Amino acid sequence: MARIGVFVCHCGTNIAGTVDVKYVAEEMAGEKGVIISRDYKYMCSDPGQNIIKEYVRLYKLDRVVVASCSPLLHERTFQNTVKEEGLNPYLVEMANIREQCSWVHKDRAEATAKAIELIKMTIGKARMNEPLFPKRIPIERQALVLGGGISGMQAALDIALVGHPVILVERTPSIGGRMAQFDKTFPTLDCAACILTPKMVDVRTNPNIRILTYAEVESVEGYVGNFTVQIRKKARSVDMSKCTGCGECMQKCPSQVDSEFDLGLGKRKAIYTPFPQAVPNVPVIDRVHCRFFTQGKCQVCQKVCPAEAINYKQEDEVITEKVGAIVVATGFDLSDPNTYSEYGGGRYKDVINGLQFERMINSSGPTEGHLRRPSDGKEPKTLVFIQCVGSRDENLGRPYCSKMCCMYTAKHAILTKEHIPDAQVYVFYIDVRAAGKNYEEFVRRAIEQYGAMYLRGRVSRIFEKNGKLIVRGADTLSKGQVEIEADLVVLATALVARQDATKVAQMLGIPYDQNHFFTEMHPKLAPVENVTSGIYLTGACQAPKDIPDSVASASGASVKVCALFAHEELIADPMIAEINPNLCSLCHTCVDICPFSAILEEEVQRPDGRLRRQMRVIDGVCHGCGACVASCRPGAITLKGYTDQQIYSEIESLASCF
Amino acid sequence: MRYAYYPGCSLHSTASDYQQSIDSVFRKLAIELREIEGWTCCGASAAHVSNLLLPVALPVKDLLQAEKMGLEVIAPCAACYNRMRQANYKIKESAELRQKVNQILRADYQGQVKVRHISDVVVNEYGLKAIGQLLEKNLKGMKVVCYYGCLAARPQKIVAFDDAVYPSYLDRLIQTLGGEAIEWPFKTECCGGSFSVSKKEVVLKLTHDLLDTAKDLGAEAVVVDCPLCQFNLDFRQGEVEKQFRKHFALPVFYFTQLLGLCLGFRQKELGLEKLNVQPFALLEKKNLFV
Amino acid sequence: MPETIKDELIALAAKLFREGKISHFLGYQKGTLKFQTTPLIALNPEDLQHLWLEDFFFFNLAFYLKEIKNKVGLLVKGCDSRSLLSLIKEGQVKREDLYVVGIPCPGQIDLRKVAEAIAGEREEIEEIWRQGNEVHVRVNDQEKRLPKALALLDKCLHCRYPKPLISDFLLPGEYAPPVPPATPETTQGLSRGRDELRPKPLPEKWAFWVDQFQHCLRCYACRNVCPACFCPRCIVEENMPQWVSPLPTAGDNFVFHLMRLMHVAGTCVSCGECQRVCPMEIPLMRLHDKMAEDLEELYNFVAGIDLDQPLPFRTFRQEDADDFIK
Amino acid sequence: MEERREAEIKEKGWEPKILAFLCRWCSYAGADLTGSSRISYPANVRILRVPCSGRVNSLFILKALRSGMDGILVSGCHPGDCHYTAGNYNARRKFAILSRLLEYVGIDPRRVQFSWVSASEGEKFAKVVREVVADVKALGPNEMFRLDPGNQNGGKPAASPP
Repeated sequence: MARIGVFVCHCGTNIAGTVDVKYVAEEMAGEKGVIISRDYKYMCSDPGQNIIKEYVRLYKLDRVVVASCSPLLHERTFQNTVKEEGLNPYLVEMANIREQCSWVHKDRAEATAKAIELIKMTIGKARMNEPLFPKRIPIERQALVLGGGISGMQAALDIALVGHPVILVERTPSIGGRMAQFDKTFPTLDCAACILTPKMVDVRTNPNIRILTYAEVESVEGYVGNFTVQIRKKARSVDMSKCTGCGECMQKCPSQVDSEFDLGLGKRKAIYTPFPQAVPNVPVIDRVHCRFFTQGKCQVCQKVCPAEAINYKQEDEVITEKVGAIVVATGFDLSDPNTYSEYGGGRYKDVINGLQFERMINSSGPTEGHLRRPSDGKEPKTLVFIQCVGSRDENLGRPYCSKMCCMYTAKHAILTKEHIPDAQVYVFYIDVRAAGKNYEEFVRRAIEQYGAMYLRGRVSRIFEKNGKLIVRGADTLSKGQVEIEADLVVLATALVARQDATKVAQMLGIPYDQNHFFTEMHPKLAPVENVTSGIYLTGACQAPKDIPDSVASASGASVKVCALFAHEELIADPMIAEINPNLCSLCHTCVDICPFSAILEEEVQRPDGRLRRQMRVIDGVCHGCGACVASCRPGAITLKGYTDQQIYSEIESLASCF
Repeated sequence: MRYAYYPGCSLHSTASDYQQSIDSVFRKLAIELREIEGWTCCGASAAHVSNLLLPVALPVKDLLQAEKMGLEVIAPCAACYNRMRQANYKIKESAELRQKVNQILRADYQGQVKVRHISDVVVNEYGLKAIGQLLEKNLKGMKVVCYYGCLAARPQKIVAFDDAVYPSYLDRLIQTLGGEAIEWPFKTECCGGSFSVSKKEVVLKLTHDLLDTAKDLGAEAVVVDCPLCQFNLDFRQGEVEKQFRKHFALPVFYFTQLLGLCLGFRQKELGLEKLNVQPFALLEKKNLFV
Repeated sequence: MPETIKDELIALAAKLFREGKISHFLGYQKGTLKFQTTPLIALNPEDLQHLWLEDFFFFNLAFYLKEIKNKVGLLVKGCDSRSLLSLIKEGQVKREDLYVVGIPCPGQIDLRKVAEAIAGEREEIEEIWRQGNEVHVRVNDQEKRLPKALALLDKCLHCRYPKPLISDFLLPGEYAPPVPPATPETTQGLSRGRDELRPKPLPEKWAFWVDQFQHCLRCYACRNVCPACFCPRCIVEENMPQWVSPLPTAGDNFVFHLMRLMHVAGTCVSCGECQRVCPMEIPLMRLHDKMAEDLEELYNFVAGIDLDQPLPFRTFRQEDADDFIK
Repeated sequence: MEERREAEIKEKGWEPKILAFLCRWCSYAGADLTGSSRISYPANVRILRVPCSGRVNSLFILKALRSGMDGILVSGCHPGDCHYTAGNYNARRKFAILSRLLEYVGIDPRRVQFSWVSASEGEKFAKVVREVVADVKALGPNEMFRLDPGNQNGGKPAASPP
C-alpha cells in the first residue's frame, strides 16, 4: 500500500485566491493511501520544499503529490527535493491547479471542486508510479564523417580538434568536394583553392583524422553511441604506403579519358588524381579504362614508377569500425542539363552549365582559365546566363529554389568581364535572391560596375542560326520578346539530391523529403539533428547550401557530436518504452510506428536453452513518445512514467468523483 | 484495333484532305474507326474563352457517347484532342464541376474514357516497326521539318505524349518512311492559331518565322498533324510571301498524306490536290507522284 | 468435384510431404453434420486419404496458421487467400513457409438463410445442390428452388476475389464470382450498400446496438475464430489494468466489440466467420463492413489484397483526412 | 455516489464532465498559456497529460465513455509539429476510424472530439474547451451506460437478456 503525501500550494494568492486550498487539503486527507495532506503558501520556496522533505522523512512517504503550478515549470524542482531525501524522483506527481484551474476559473466553488478532482486523478496516477532509473549506455567516442567536401572536412576538423578520433570517408579519390572544382568564391572573389587547399592540408595532417578516400560505407548497424559500420575501400591499384605522389605514372599513361572532375571538358589519364592538389596525393587506376585491365598489356605505369607502388592485384577491402556518431555530409548533384529540351536538350555544345563554366574559368582547369567555346575553341563575346533552370519548376516536380545560382551567376558575370573586358553578358532571371552578408552588394556590383545586363524573364527557346545560338526569351520589364545572338550560354541548373541519396538514407535509417534531401529533426530548432539519434546532418545533403552555410552547419553538427562525446556514457531518459515478450505477437506494428527506429527483433536464449525471437526497445534511442504502446494490441509494451496502469487509474479516479 | 472516332469540325471542312488521307491510311493499317454518333462541337475556338462550363460539358457529351461504345477515342485535330483531355482532367479534378456537368447532361461521367491523339496511336500504338513492313514507296531524299504546334503538347501533364518542348514522334515517323527530318528548333513554336481570323498580322509574322527558318535549314516541306497549324502555314503562305517579299513554296503535308503515299495510295485518295501550296513538283522530283 | 481432381490433390500434397516442403497439409474432410465439411489437418501422406472435396467448405483454413507455425500446405478459396495476405503482413506467417493450393468456390451455402427461406428447420433439409443460377433444396421429399441470394452467405453475393490472390497451384475449375456482378455497387467497394441502419438517427442506432451488445455472452467465439486475432493473450484477459470488465454487461460489451474492431482494422478481410459463429446472432459484419468501407474511403486501403500496401494504422500520409479535427 | 450526483444535479443543474488528453509538448503547454494569459473557460474540463497524442489508445476513449464521462477531448500538436515527428499523424488515422465507428453505433461525434492546439495557442485552447462544453451541454448527460449493472457507480440493472 502506497504511502502518499499531498502538498497543496497557495502560490501566494495565485491559487488560494480562487481555490479554497485549506478545504482541498482537508478533503485529500481522506483519500485512499494518503498519509498526510497539507497546504503551504509557496511549496517551491525553500521552506516549502523543507516541509515536503520533513514529511517524507517523518511519515516514510513513498509517493509525493504536489498540487501547484504546471509540471512544465516545477516538476524538476520537486523531483530534486525528494531525491535529497533518498526518494526516487519519479515517485513525484504534480496536479496543475494554477494554470489549468485557479487562473482560468472565477467561481470559487467551481474551481475548488475542480482542484479536488484534479488532485484525486493525480493521486490515482501516483499510486501506480514506480521508481525509475536512468540507463547508462557506453559511448564509442569515435566519429564517422560521410563525405569529404567542405562540410565534411570542417566537421571532421572540429571534432578532431576536440580530441576525438574521426574517420572521414570519401567516395572519390580525393577529398575537396565541389569546392575544389570552383574558381573563385562569392561574394569576396577569393580563389577557392587558396582557402580550400590549406584546409585539406589541415585535415591530412591532423593525427585524429583518418582519411579513407575511394571508399564507401556499405552498411550501418546499431544505435547512438554504438554504431558498427562496414566500409569498402575500393582497390586503388596503387600502394598508398609506397607512392610518393611524383606523378610520373600519370604523365606516361597512354589512355585518355573524359575527366569527371572537369565535367567532360578536359581529359585525364586512366591512372589519375582528380586534380593536382588532391589529398591524398596518390593516384588510382580506373580499371574500366586502363589498358592493362581491359586488354591485358601495357603496364607502363608499373615500369615508370620509381617507388614500385603500382599493384594491379590489389583488391577491395571491407573494414569494420565502431563509431558513436555519424555526420552525413554527402553533398549534392547538379541536375542534368541535357534534359531541358527548350535549351537544346544537349544538342548544342556551347550550352554548358555553371559548374562547367567554373572549370573553364579556373586557371588549373582544362582551358587553363581561358573562356573558350567548346564547339570551336573561340573566345565568346556574347554570353547569356539563364537562372532557375530546373529550379522553381512545378512541371518538373522541383518547386524549390536552388539558392546559390543567383550568387554564382553574378560571380560568373563578373569573372567573364574580368577575363574578356569587351564581352557582353546577359542574365535571365526570375527574381534575384541575394539574402546574405554582402550578397546584394555583390550583385549590384555585377550590374553596375561590370555592366551585366539583367533581364527579368524566362527563356522560351535556344536555337542555332548561322553558327550563333539564338536565345529567345521574354523581358517582362520592357514587356517584350528579346532575341540574343549568343556565343556561349550558361545554364544555372538546379541543385538536386545525390542520385543515390535514398539508398544512403535507407542504409542510415534517416528520413528524406520528396526531393530526396535528408530531413532534419526540426527545420528551425534542430537543424543538424536527425530523428535517428547519433546521426547528424550537414551541408547540401539537406537542401541547397552555399559555402558559408555548409561550414556553419558542419560546425553545428560537430558540436552535437562533441556534446555526445563529452561523457563516456549516455544517460538515457528512463521514461521510455519496454516490451514484455510474453505478450508480444511479433507483428512488428511497433517497428513500423516508431519514428526513431528504436525497436528491433532479436534472438535470445531462453532459460531452457531454446532460442526465441523477441522485440527489444533500445535504450537511448527511444524518445518515449508512446506511439508504439498505443498501437500494441495485446498491451505488450509499457511506457514507463505514462503506463496504461497509471492512465487507467487516472480515468478511474476521475470517474469515481461522480 | 478499333477506336471511337471524333473527327471534329475541321476534318469536315478545311481539313477534308486530312480526313481523306486518314480514311485511306487507317483502312490499310486495318484500324477501324467508328465515328461517334451525333457528335457535337468539342468546345474549342469560341466556347472555351467565353465560359468555364461549356468547354467541359461539350466534350463530355461526346465522351459519354464513346463510353457507351466502350472504346478509346481518337481525335485527329489537336484542338479537339486537347479539349477532350482537358475535360477529362477537370472532371476528375473537381467534384463540384463533375457534379455540375453531370447534372446538365443527366449522366454520371467520371472522366474515364481514354482520349488519344491520332499520331500517338499510329506511332506508339500501331508502331513504327509495323509500319515499316507495309511500305511500298519511301521518301528518300526528301528533307522536311516536322511541326507539332502546341495543342498536343501543352499543358504538359494533361495532353503531352512526348517531350512537350522538343517532341520527336513525327520525326521518327518520317525517318521510318525514309525521309530526312531536319533538327528544327521551332517544332512547338506558336503558329498563331485562331488569330488567323481575328488578328491576321500576328499569324503572318509567326508563320513567316516558322517558314523562314525551315527554308533556311533546307527543308523542302513541312509535316504537321494539326489542322489549325496546317491552315496557317499552308493557306496563309501566299500572303506571308507577299508581305515579307520572300519565296518559300513549302508544301505543308498532313503526316497521313506522306504516310499514305508510302503505303501506295494515289493523290486523289489522300486529298493532295486540296493543298494550297502545290506539292506535285516536289513529289515528282522524289518519284512519289502517281 | 470430380474424383480425378481429388487424386491429383492428394498426389500433390503427398509429394510435398515427401520432399519435406510441408509438415502439415490443411484441407477438408467429411463432416459429421450434413452439408458441412470439417477441417482436416494432415500430418503425413496417409492422413491425406481423408481429404474430401465437396461443395460445402466455408471454413477459412488460414485460421489454423495462428497455431501451426511450420511449413504448411493448405487449400484456400479466393476470399481465404486474403486472410493469408493479412497474416503475412502481420508477420504471423512467412510466404515461403506456405504452399498455397487454390480451390474454386461455387459460393458457400448459408444454412441459416436456407432454413429461413424454406420456413423450416436445418435438420429437415435432405439435400442441397446448385443448378444454374439457383440452389435446389429437397425438404420432406419436396424440391424447392431458391435464388442464390437467399441461399448463399452474404459475403459470397459480393465476391470480389473469386481467384486466390496468392497461390502456388490452382485446382482446375472455374474461378468466378458465384453471382455475376450485376450493379456497380457489387463490384466496386466492399459496400453491401444495404445497411438500413446507416441513415437512421443516432438514438435509433444506439438503441439497436445496445440491444445487440446486451445479448453478447462474451463467449469470445468471434475472437477465437477470427484469423486476424492472433495475439498470444488478448487484452481483455488483462487485469493490470482491466480495460474491459469480464462481466457481460452492455457497456463492457460495447468496449469489447469496439476495441476488437480497432484491433483488427486493416487485417480483417470481412470473412464473416465471427458473425457465423456468434451464438447470439449479433450482426457483427455490419460493424466490420462499415469499418472496411471507411478504411477504403479514407486511406484507399482494402485488407488482404496487396502485400506491399502497409497496414493502415502503421503508416500515414500528411494529407490524410483532417476535417474532423478542430 | 449516484445519489450524491443526483442531488448535485438537482441543486446546480447538470454540468458535464469532460476529460481531456493533452500532449505534453503542444496542447498541455498551450493550456498552460491559457492560464498564464488568464483567459477563462468553463470549469468542466479535467486535463490528463500524455507525452504525445500518439500515446492515446482508443481504449482510453472507450473506457472513459464507459466510465460515464460526458465528453472527451484529445488534443495534440498541429500536423508537422509533433515533437516526435509523427505521433499526431498516427493518432489521426486511428481517431478518424474510431470516430466514424462511434457515430455508427449511435454515439454523437460531438462527445468525442479532437483538436490540434500548439503551445502558443492559449486563446485557441480556451475556444476549443468552450465549444466542446457547449456541444456536450446540448447533448445532455452521458446516460448510455447508466442502466448497466457493470457500472461501478451503481445504477439499476439492465433489461435482462431474452
